[in-house]
Amino acid sequence: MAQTSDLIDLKMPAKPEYVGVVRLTISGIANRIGYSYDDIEDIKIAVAEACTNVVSHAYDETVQDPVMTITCGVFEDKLEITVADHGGDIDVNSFKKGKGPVKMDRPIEELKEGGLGLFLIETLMDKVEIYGDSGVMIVMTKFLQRGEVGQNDNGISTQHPKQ
Amino acid sequence: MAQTSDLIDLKMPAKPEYVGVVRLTISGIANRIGYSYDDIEDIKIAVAEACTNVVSHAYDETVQDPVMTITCGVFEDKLEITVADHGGDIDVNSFKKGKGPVKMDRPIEELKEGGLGLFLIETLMDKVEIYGDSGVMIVMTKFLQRGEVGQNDNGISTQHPKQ
Amino acid sequence: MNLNVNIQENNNETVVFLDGEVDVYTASILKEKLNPLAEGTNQSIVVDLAKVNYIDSTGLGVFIGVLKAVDKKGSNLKISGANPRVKRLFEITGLNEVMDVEEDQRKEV
Amino acid sequence: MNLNVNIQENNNETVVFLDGEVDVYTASILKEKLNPLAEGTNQSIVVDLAKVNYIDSTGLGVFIGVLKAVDKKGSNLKISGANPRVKRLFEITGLNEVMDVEEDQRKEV
Ligand SMILES: Nc1ncnc2c1ncn2[C@@H]1O[C@H](COP(=O)(O)OP(=O)(O)O)[C@@H](O)[C@H]1O
Ligand SMILES: Nc1ncnc2c1ncn2[C@@H]1O[C@H](COP(=O)(O)OP(=O)(O)O)[C@@H](O)[C@H]1O
Repeated sequence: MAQTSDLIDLKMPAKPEYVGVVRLTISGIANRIGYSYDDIEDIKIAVAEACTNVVSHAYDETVQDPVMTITCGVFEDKLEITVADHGGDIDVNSFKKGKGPVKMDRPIEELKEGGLGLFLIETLMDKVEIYGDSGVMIVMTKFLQRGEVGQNDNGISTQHPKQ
Repeated sequence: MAQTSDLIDLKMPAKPEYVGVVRLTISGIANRIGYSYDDIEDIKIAVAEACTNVVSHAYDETVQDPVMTITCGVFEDKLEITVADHGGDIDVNSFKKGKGPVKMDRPIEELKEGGLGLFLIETLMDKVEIYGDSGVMIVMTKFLQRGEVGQNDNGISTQHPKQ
Repeated sequence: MNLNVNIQENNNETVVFLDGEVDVYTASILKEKLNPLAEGTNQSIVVDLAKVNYIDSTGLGVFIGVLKAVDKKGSNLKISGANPRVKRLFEITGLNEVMDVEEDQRKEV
Repeated sequence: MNLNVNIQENNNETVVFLDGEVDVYTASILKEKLNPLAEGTNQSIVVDLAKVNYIDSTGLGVFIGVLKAVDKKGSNLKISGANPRVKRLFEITGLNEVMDVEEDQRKEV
């Protein structure tokens, strides 16, 4: 694919049963662009985490038709995926509290069952920005390494040759 | 899924490489709703045919960012999928000429390589409407038979138990 | 969502193994590979669809094009190994009436 | 995109075989099936992930919940058979430090 920038727009009900549909769409796009199997899996998880947050946190029960929008910018060297909701004004700085891996120095009874979503997104993607205005908007970027090694500074993505 | 009507909206560049992405999304949705394997395949082909027509016929080369939109209405008893383009005013009645299966009473050299797309759409879906205005809009419906037999009068869809 | 094309030439039979999906994206790849084969005279071309899980009218159109080309050259085209879903498309469109589509060994599920 | 849960009880070990994807949609199914198991005392619960090809934080959260519940009852939770991708998520999140995640026999690809 030679074009510099294609745009794909997806709008869905913010319901648990559609998060898997988003994963399928995203994996199709990433496959087309030529990401490795491992990168595709990383992107799928990150996008699913963002959608899961919309489904779980963005709307209160009174909202009639809760919606999530997924926008996918396809560039020469990267995929830029935005997940957004219209859950209303929100302070995204508060999200950062308690984000991180499980703390093993605590007793088991104090483990939290949540709080891993944003941590995974930031770990699996190369660049992540979060905005809050009329809802949360999270912009996630994964760079495409065409047969190259490196560029990935989080030390997690394995470097496989791209198909 | 208990809701009566969910709406999914997909907007993509009208390029060959994205038709497979649409197929993935649609098969994900149909799978969620509980269509049989055969019905999912029918729906995938019909939607791909409609998208292929947008890619192949809707826009002339001068159009900068050719777009196809796929809208998917999820109802209790059916899936209603609309594929639309903005290729401009068009007479959809002309599409109907020559539509149909291959005519075997003709010599091979007279066979046409095209013209099977709309025929397949009408054969594989339960209800098809085509509109032309600022482009072509094709509305395709597939009914969901929850464990029932019948309802399908084209005699083609096999009747498998729904998973 | 991709298509691999693998060509094996025996004496006077060429077998083309397809693996993947034949749609508007991959059809051009397929055409490029099949066209040179259709140039020869008195050839026997077999297209093996055993690993094709998706085909639509664009793919069928490619085969019609090849059929017309080989027909002119006195060559022969045969479609083999299609799964029931794929075969059904040849039937619905009437293509199995003008093209040699091999009976499948596998049972309809 | 679905999840099948199959529970096999031996003497004092219960093995839960999962097949499919564990996400925000299927996690509730999983919770429903696991919660009753976590009620017993001095049990040994093994969750087999050999056929799980996708899991995310919602799924991991379910296991944290179960771990907390069984810990209270003096029971034991073990995760087995996870493929390298799935196992990697337990590692990234540090869950493998608090939970018994079995070493995998299969080689990293
Ligand atoms: N789209 C969103 N709308 C509202 N709040 C959100 C959204 N996304 C994340 N949050 C907030 O950020 C917190 C951390 O999210 P996350 O790390 O994914 O963990 P979890 O979802 O398990 O709580 C959530 O608990 C929630 O309060
Ligand atoms: N979206 C569209 N925009 C413009 N013309 C269209 C569109 N869809 C179909 N057509 C017209 O209808 C004809 C028949 O379409 P179809 O049965 O799919 O066969 P084919 O695409 O192989 O020609 C096309 O050749 C084209 O002229």
